[in-house]
Amino acid sequence: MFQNNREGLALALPAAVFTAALFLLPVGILLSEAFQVDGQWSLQGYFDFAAKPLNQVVFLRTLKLGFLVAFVSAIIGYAAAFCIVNLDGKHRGRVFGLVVLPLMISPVARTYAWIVILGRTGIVNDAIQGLGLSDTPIRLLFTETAVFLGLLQLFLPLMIISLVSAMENLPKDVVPAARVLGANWLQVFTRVILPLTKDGLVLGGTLVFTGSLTAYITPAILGGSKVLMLETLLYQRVNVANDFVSAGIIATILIVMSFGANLLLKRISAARS
Amino acid sequence: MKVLLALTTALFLTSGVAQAADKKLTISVYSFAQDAFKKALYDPFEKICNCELVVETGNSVERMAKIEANAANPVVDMAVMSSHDALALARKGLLQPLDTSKIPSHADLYKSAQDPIGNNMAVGYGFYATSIVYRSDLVEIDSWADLLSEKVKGRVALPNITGTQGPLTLHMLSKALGHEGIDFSKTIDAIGEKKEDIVTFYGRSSQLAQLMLQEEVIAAPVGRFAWSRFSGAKFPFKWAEPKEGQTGGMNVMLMTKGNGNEELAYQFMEYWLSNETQTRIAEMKLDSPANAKVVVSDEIAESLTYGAELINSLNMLDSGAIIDNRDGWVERWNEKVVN
Amino acid sequence: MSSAFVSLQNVSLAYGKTVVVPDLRLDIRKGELVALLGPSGCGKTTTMRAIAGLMSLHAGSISIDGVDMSRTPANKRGVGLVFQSYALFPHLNAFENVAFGLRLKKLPRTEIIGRVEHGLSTVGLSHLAQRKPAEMSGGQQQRLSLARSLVMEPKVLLLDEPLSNLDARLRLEMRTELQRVQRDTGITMIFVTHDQSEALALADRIVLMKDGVIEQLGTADDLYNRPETEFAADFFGFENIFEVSGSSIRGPQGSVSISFTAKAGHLAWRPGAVKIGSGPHKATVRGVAFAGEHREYVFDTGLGQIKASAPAGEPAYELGASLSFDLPEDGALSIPAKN
Amino acid sequence: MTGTWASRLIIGLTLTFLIGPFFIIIAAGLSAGDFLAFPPDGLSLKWYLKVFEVESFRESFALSMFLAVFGTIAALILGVPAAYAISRYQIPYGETIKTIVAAPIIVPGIIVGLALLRYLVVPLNFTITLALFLAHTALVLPYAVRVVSSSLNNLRSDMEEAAVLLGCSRLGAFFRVVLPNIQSGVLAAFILGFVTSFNQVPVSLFLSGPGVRTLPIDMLSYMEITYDPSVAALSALLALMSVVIVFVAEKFLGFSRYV
Repeated sequence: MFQNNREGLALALPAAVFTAALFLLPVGILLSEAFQVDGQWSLQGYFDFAAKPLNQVVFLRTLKLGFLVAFVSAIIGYAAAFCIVNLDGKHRGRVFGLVVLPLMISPVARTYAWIVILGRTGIVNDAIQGLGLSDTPIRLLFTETAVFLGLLQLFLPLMIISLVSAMENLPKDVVPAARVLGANWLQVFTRVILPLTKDGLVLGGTLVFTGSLTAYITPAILGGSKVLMLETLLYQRVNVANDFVSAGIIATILIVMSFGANLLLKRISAARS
Repeated sequence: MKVLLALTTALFLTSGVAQAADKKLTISVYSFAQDAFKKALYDPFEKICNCELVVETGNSVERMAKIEANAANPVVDMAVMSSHDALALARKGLLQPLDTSKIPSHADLYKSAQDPIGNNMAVGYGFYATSIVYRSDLVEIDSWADLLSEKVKGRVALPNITGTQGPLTLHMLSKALGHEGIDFSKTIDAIGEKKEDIVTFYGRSSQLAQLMLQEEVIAAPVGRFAWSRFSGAKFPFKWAEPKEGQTGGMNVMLMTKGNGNEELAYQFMEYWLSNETQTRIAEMKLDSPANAKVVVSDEIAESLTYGAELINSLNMLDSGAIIDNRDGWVERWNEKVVN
Repeated sequence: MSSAFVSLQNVSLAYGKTVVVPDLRLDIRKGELVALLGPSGCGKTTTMRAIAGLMSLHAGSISIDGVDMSRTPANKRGVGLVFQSYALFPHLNAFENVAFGLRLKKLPRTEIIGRVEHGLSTVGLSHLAQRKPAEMSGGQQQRLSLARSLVMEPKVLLLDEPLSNLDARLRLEMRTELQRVQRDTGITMIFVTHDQSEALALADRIVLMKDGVIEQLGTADDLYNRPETEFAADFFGFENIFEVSGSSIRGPQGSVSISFTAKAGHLAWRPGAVKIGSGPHKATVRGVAFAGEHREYVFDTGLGQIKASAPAGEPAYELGASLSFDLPEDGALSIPAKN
Repeated sequence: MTGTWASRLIIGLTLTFLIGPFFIIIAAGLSAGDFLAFPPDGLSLKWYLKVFEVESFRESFALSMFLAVFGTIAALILGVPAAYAISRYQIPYGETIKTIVAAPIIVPGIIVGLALLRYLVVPLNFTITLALFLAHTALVLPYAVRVVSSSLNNLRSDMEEAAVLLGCSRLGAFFRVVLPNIQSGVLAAFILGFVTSFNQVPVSLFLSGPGVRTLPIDMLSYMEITYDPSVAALSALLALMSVVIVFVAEKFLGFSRYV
């Protein structure tokens, strides 16, 4: 540590001032607009917003999909992370690289693939009909299922990465030790792995949940105007109606939900230990 | 580091300078068939005016919102949009009255296109009919009511209420279902009841074309201007002639207030409205002419909304009525349909 | 004062609000090898960093060679420092590491090469000039770090725990090396250590510090044989320390009388000075450990626990055995009372 | 332990789910037909070639490249000193500063774009390009600080003191000793920043104007207009670009530990 703190401040300040002035300030003004009605501070905008059935539905749908994606990615994530951690060094690196890779690829490209896959003439429908599960193609595009799948594919890597790094920090041989002491696999998971990796789960859960809340492309392409989520609703409100009050409200909701999820998950993990 | 800094600065400066050097006209247009419009309209105009056209695309209402957001400092000089969106902008005082003496072809336009929203705030450049496009190999459509029928269940798309085609569709559906009144409430409720059978509510005509080519959708209301996307495609698409008739509208061109680029904008308007250009655009089946002097072959006319007789037969909605009632429709739509 | 080469006057050092060194005076002569000795947290490293200029003074002044350096930045002081971790530059090879400071001085190329080669040969690393630090052993890294400082011909060379990261064999080797370098160059060296044997073996003078205050300053002989405070006595192996009260001495468990007269203050004995097997006092063996040439005992006595040792050749006492012992005048260190 | 076959199956299925769609995209782009389809109607490279002929793609690609390269460089110019200050000094209000710099990760991008449009572009007359540049810089900044900080924390600070004692100024010590040793961290930060910026959508959603559009936004609108396989081809090309970057970065920097 160096002693000259003023020098340190001088180094850190440009970045902080830049972000504060060009990023936080405009965002802050936008959020504050939602608390004003005719120039007066008021929560009326929020009451009006909450009273509209469409907004309620979209809010609940966003919450539901966020939870669902986080939950399912945790299940898949644990299975995948456990398998990856048990690979030998070389294979582990490769598989891990392949898991990280999609994060580096444009989400537009990632979502676009699902149009081909889920369309009426896409491979999922071909498979369903080929297997004789249904005579007519099933409508998958513009449904919550499509949005769910798209989001899951988008954010699963974040969960796997978080869990893999949590599991790598597990003390060696705790799982065999628990097995020797007579625990079955479910007990190994709930009594040993889960408590020891909960930090990774919290991190991954937060990333996936907030990612799902704030994703735009996936609900826009795979959900369209029938499966609106908060982010697409915000876009629509602004683009169609110049409704900046609703935009500010949705923005506040999104930020509060992201923070809330983080706090909640932290609380849960703290309570468990 | 220093080198990089210098490089950055240099890049910024040069990009700024390069932009300032040219004469530039920024226009805001619909997003369909831009490749064709480029050939038919933008490229030849750029040659004549010795300027650069910067094109923004999107649906009418989105672009209208953008013009409103940027009102203090207009980005767009000249825009084309639906007549009712233009009227909304005019009422907000965001448009500049047109000096029609600077548009010589103005006199050649159909009467209804010469001053469609009053005060010379806009001129019409093209009419369109709106009807239902459907896959004739799979279904037969002869009434607007068919959109909510079993025939197209799960494979029909409707235009979103916020777009230009939305109100027109409601208008015709109301007629077909026998619901009276401009508030369309019964019609909206009827759509709400069937919402699970509707694939999606599309925002742009261009998007619908994609959905129909993808075979997600086999029938949907659409403006005639988008017909060219269907007519040559791999499936047998057909333009319905419902017993209630067709609806339609007019697209208009306008100028934003205080855009500071009036001369070029007038030059472009005149070019677009001229007999020569309107004929070319008509022959490419891009847009139906508003210039009454345009003459096209019967075969071309077949694809267009051409001729005074046809235009007069369209069940149009009054621009003022659309603006006055739109908020109410959207509210009910959000409540009953899209949730 | 005039003979001092490095002089610290009323130096006070603090981290934020925590004062580590309250008021230090220390004069070091030219060409001396001085050890700053003390347990961790005693302020020895802080003092060294202050001399180097890496730590600003809270109060007081530091001068080197008659010049006040209190406000001189570290890079202008002409002080060298060999870090405990060596702090070699991982991206540079041995040659470049040594040349680093010379290049900053913008010396002619040939001179740099000459001095670096000489520096490397002084520490016996000429053959490893192209190696990166990561490819060298701990001892080699240590010598490289030394060479890097030496080529700068600093007025004062500071060494932070120079032997602590080396194994026992290398430590001996390095100790000799340091002494040789000091003899050859005549450079003034100050090194920091917590290991009394290191200080005793190397230093001309030892500065024993505790809680930021100099406890005792003197030659190795002074400190080893004539420690002046309880702390110094304990640090140099007088582990049995008792307070004198009249004709007896007092320990935590009680008092015993002594057979000789002592000055007021404390009396202290090394474990080896405790006479075992005969004497006026009784003890029970509480612990015994074989340590090669010696057996080390812990006795429970009327004073409390005392430590003793006996040559391994003598008969051993078992755990729990009772025996007699004496604390003789011969071998007792008298520490006079303070003030 | 579970049998290896089960573990392989799980990994295989997961990877198929995560990566399989890209192969479909690549294949769909190879179609010889005029419409997006999988399996493709015959094979041809024409859609991959068409990507390069679409003028708007060329323009938006140039803009996205510009933003990704220079936005990231700007973020590093701001972020490296900040990371250095955070890891080497006890700055007053250090926690506050850290929170401020990290904030752009938390705030949904769409809001950022909207806020900049409303309060910088419209009233202050910033160009869209400048607003995009500022937004992307702020967005990449937290990643730059995080990655560079972790490199700095692995570098002992006594090395800088050694350099100073050998005659360097503090600044000189930074350039001669610190920078060469955190090179790979800075490079990793650059790559992460580049990819983040290049693929960024929500921020750019509102920050688009006539003739100014980032590539992802341009792709979105192109997708709505045309249903030919060129967007698939472009997506595949972009994915390939990322793969190459990540592969090279992983090979030389061990990139995935920074993600």
